[in-house]
Amino acid sequence: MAVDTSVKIGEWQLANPIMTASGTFGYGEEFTPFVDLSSLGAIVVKGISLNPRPGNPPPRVVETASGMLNAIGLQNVGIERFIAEKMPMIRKLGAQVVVNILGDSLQDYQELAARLDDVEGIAALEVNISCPNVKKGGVAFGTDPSMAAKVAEVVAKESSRPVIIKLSPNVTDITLIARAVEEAGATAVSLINTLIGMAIDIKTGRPKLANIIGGLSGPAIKPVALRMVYQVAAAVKIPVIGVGGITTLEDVIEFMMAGATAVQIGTANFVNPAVSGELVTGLRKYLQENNRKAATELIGSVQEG
Amino acid sequence: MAVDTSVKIGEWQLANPIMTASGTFGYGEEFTPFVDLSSLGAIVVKGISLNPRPGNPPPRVVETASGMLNAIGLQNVGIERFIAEKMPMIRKLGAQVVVNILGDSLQDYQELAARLDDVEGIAALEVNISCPNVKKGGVAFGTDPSMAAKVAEVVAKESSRPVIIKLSPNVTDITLIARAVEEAGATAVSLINTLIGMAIDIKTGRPKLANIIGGLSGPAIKPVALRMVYQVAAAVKIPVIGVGGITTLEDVIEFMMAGATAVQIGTANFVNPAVSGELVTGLRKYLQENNRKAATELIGSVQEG
Amino acid sequence: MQYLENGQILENVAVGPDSWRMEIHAPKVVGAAQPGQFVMVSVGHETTDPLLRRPLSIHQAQSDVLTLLYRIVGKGTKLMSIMKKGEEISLLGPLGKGFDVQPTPHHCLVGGGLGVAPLLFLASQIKQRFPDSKLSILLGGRSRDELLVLEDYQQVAPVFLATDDGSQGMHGLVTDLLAKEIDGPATIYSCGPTPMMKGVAALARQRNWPCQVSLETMMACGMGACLGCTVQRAGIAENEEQKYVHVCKDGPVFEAGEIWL
Amino acid sequence: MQYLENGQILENVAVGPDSWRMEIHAPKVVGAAQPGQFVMVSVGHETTDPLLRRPLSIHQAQSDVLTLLYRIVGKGTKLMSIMKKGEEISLLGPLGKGFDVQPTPHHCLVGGGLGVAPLLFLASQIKQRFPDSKLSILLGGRSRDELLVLEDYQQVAPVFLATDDGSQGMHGLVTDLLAKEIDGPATIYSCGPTPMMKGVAALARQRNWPCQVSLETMMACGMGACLGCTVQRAGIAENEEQKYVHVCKDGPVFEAGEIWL
Ligand SMILES: Cc1cc2nc3c(=O)[nH]c(=O)nc-3n(C[C@H](O)[C@H](O)[C@H](O)COP(=O)(O)OP(=O)(O)OC[C@H]3O[C@@H](n4cnc5c(N)ncnc54)[C@H](O)[C@@H]3O)c2cc1C
Ligand SMILES: Cc1cc2nc3c(=O)[nH]c(=O)nc-3n(C[C@H](O)[C@H](O)[C@H](O)COP(=O)(O)OP(=O)(O)OC[C@H]3O[C@@H](n4cnc5c(N)ncnc54)[C@H](O)[C@@H]3O)c2cc1C
Ligand SMILES: Cc1cc2nc3c(=O)[nH]c(=O)nc-3n(C[C@H](O)[C@H](O)[C@H](O)COP(=O)(O)O)c2cc1C
Ligand SMILES: Cc1cc2nc3c(=O)[nH]c(=O)nc-3n(C[C@H](O)[C@H](O)[C@H](O)COP(=O)(O)O)c2cc1C
Ligand code: FES
Ligand code: FES
Repeated sequence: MAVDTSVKIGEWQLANPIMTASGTFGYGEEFTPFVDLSSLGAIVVKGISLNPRPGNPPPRVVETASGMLNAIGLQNVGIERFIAEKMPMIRKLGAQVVVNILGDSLQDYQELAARLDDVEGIAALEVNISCPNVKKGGVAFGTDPSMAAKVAEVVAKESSRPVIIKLSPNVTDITLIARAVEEAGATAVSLINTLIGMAIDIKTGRPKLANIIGGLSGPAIKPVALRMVYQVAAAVKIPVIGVGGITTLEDVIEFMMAGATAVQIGTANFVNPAVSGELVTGLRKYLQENNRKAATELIGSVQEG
Repeated sequence: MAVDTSVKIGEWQLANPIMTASGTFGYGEEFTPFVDLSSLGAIVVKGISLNPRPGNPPPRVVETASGMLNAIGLQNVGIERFIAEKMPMIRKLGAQVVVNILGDSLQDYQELAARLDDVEGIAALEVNISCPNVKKGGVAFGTDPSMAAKVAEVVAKESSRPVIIKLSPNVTDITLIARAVEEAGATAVSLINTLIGMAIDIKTGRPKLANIIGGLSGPAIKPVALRMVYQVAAAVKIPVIGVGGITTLEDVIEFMMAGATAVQIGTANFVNPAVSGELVTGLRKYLQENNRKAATELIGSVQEG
Repeated sequence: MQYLENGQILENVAVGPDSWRMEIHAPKVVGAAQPGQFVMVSVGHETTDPLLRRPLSIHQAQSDVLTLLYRIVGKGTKLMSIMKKGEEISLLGPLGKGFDVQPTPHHCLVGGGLGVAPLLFLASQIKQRFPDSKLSILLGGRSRDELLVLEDYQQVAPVFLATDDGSQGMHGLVTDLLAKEIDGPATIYSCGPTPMMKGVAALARQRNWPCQVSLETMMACGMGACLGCTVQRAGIAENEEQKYVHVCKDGPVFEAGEIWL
Repeated sequence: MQYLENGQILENVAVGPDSWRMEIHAPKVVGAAQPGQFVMVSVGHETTDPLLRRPLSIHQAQSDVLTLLYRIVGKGTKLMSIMKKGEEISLLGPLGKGFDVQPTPHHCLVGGGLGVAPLLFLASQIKQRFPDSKLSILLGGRSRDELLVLEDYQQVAPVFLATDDGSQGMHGLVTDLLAKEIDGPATIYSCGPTPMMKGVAALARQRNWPCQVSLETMMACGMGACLGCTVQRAGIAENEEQKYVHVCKDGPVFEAGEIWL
């Protein structure tokens, strides 16, 4: 039986709901030995800022129970060299490419969106708002509805492409942020970014990360991510992209049942670099075996009570 | 070498920093075959409300990666029968006992504190503020600094014993809540309560918990708990009690280095009912082997950079 | 009395499709074990995933040896199945309230699927305590593959079989078998899938047979500390918070009339 | 070319205190392997704790057989050590930039502790490619227990030993041994604890020996995707974001002068 695995994010049609998560998939090329990138719904490249960033000093990663902490410090080549050096390679990958952007100020986000808008081979923008707003004393844009909305607004204004706002889970009520960016013109929201965590090496008496705190990812955070996707899907009308600990096909189904239109695979790529491609095949098989005509039937299908 | 394992929470001196966490240790008696309760710093009994509560329908618990979700629904016998039936047994345990209270309204908390104040055999109160404030449309007391402060204030006013406010991690900035309850008269804060999570059974298409969402606990949440303890310890002067995924002696040391004066063992009691007692012995051994004279030397000893 | 005991694995072998039997040297647990009780087993390997212990019925407890009969349904039981002879395994138990065995003309044990696990220990003990009263064992399964370790049961008492597909014994449900084989006064001890126990309990009510059922729920602690293992009490409880019973402490064995199946 | 290959374990044995050697049938990885490269090993058992693969150097790679030499330092290596002959193990590799072997009068391999692991593969290949040039292997350890699988090295080339406690070979550090045994032009290939490599690199600078070192850092992906495995580049990078190099991709082998040890 033929099944339709495609999903839509705004006007943008994806062959299937399986995407990769920013910062966990490099620029895609690293994974070409293990995955046919053109078979994925889309890939999200690592976060790009206006100026190059060296990132944090080591150690930058440490393992935790069913998870990992990272404090990469958003190392990237900067928009200039990204467009000049990386995009030509990326265009050759034959994948739907989402570019993830980050900034210290509204102006940063605005300029990044503007610079990227006439660059070919980009399907959509994803906006990382879990970054400190330097002008506002370092409070993350993503923790305040009005700041988050402003970012969504300026990016949406500059960009002719779908704009996905990536939400931070380190907030009291994530639905407030989601509604704010929806009203401000976001095409979709993706969640969750990492939870803030910490680990200490008791032998040295120092934090295990040079940056002291870092972002927690992996299966450990899946229940929190799933709950937030469920809450946000009920609160907004725009598509929700689920992220957080997704490793198995069962995880993918859970997130879609909770209301996700698509999902992103992050840390799992490190454990099994072929996983994203395997999930595309697995999802098609699952839909056939369960007599589903379309992947969209799963979205929000969880039954309460 | 003789080591001093004692720590102080306000005027209250504990033989050591190892406590058990509310809701994971019953009323203590269940663990007497496995732990000498008098050897522990203290035990915290399960949460008590004014009126008896039946709790949520099953299923109430489900396992997740390195953690578990629970939606017990705060089942308890109510203050009346707790004082009449449970306290006499509890007094016989020979342990330092902390009574954990919860309410739907300020009045609940106030009355609970008042009723318990002249009950013998209680060392301190712990106040669970992760409960919905019915008058305020179900927003949890613990997510709003002023509501949290009011609870701390009324309980501190009614109680002649140390008052520990147990903080919810499901907030944007936990240090704001901690500072608010400190000013309102809390003797100490304990953190973290569970993170809100969810799981779906893809075979049935229903949430795995009858309550749909539940509290995530266990090793999975340890990095988040440790980070929050580190932040709160830097923000307040009152003692901080660390809770969240603590399973091994290394975990205990990490939390104390991050700034915890004491720790609570929760989910780990289910995996190894003898763990709390083992950690008391292990801590003494560790202090001796590392030529520490007192457990207090560990508190906040983490070195940055 | 309950113990936390590191038992030594004497044997861990497949006894059917995805079904294993583990024999463990565990004198303390065995010494205190009653039929119908269970143990919480640590699936070990020092990892935190799976995190919790797994509840398994006491299949047999004789001369210091505890026997478990388990089916591989997920991570934990899979990890158990790769444990090797000689390795240590951490046991918490014996836990819960087992079967209440009283004099009766006919002890009738009814099991389905892996619900058969606790019945061997129960049968042996009934035979020992009431050598003169009648004892029958009725076992059902989807197909013959699900009828495990039959010889062990047959050594203790006459065994009647039923399979949904008729591949062995009577073609039909174990409840049909019960209706057919048993008449006159009897006491029923039942465990297995909930639908099956419902059927057994219904028939028992008709025939005025006292009936005990053994339940399964998700469990975190197995010892009454987490309140996670609730089932609803039948009828109205006088105290609000007594609306539910806890399978690990008030059970796993209940009078059929006591709870909502 | 990199592969994701399920190899079959041919042997997994203890070769010293807490030290094990695993032989794996893995034709694809072996076919592409170069000395100094490593593999990311899944410690398996389908659990998510430990979560990440573990980086291990290629100890030897011959006729379809990959050999790993590993020390038990935590959960992951402990789980590896209980894997049995015949089991499958998932390998990702070969990864990283290995040793750059060029003609030189004297190839001198210097290893300490478990840093010896990659040197066997390197020595075999140097001997094969440059049969006529001199080849020496210098190994150091805290005590004789740390000097593992010596025979294997001795079969390839003359081996010089040093131990901190003098229990075997020269009493002292492997750097002292290097200073004593080697003179004249040579190329140094070194791996082991950072302090040791610092010493080796310093001596090499004095004597104008080209020196390559193999580094270890925490790694999440092992393939350049996570940017977690940074070490700082020596000197000033022309581009801000080139301040750091990545051990899994730019290394693990570097020119000693290239990075801050
Ligand atoms: C008192 C009691 C006695 C039991 N006796 C036996 C026995 O003798 N032999 C035997 O094979 N099994 C028995 N069970 C069931 C057994 O506990 C579960 O099969 C086991 O915990 C599954 O663990 P897992 O990690 O392999 O599967 P998981 O990966 O944890 O789960 C796999 C599937 O099994 C279900 N499951 C998980 N835990 C339980 C549970 N506690 N009860 C019911 N279903 C569950 C899950 O919902 C899931 O669908 C008993 C359960 C209880 C409560
Ligand atoms: C390129 C490379 C090659 C390596 N080759 C070998 C080898 O051939 N043989 C061998 O025995 N070991 C080797 N290592 C080290 C090996 O990767 C670690 O010992 C292993 O990952 C520890 O895993 P674990 O789960 O047993 O310990 P964990 O429980 O993860 O950690 C235990 C201790 O080991 C330390 N550790 C963990 N991971 C690493 C790491 N990646 N690098 C350094 N220290 C770490 C931790 O800080 C901790 O103190 C290599 C490391 C790298 C980066
Ligand atoms: C090493 C690493 C680097 C990351 N870098 C970024 C980034 O640059 N931008 C971003 O929006 N998210 C970044 N993330 C977050 C992931 O995209 C994802 O939201 C998070 O890891 C949760 O998903 P997971 O549990 O599947 O990994 C990073 C995560 C990891 C582990
Ligand atoms: C089954 C269960 C019941 C709990 N009940 C309560 C409670 O009644 N009151 C409370 O303040 N916290 C309760 N908690 C939260 C724990 O006290 C603790 O804060 C949390 O589990 C994190 O610690 P842990 O990871 O060590 O379990 C409960 C936790 C669990 C797992
Ligand atoms: S399993 Fe914890 S109370 Fe029953
Ligand atoms: S380990 Fe991921 S980039 Fe090197």
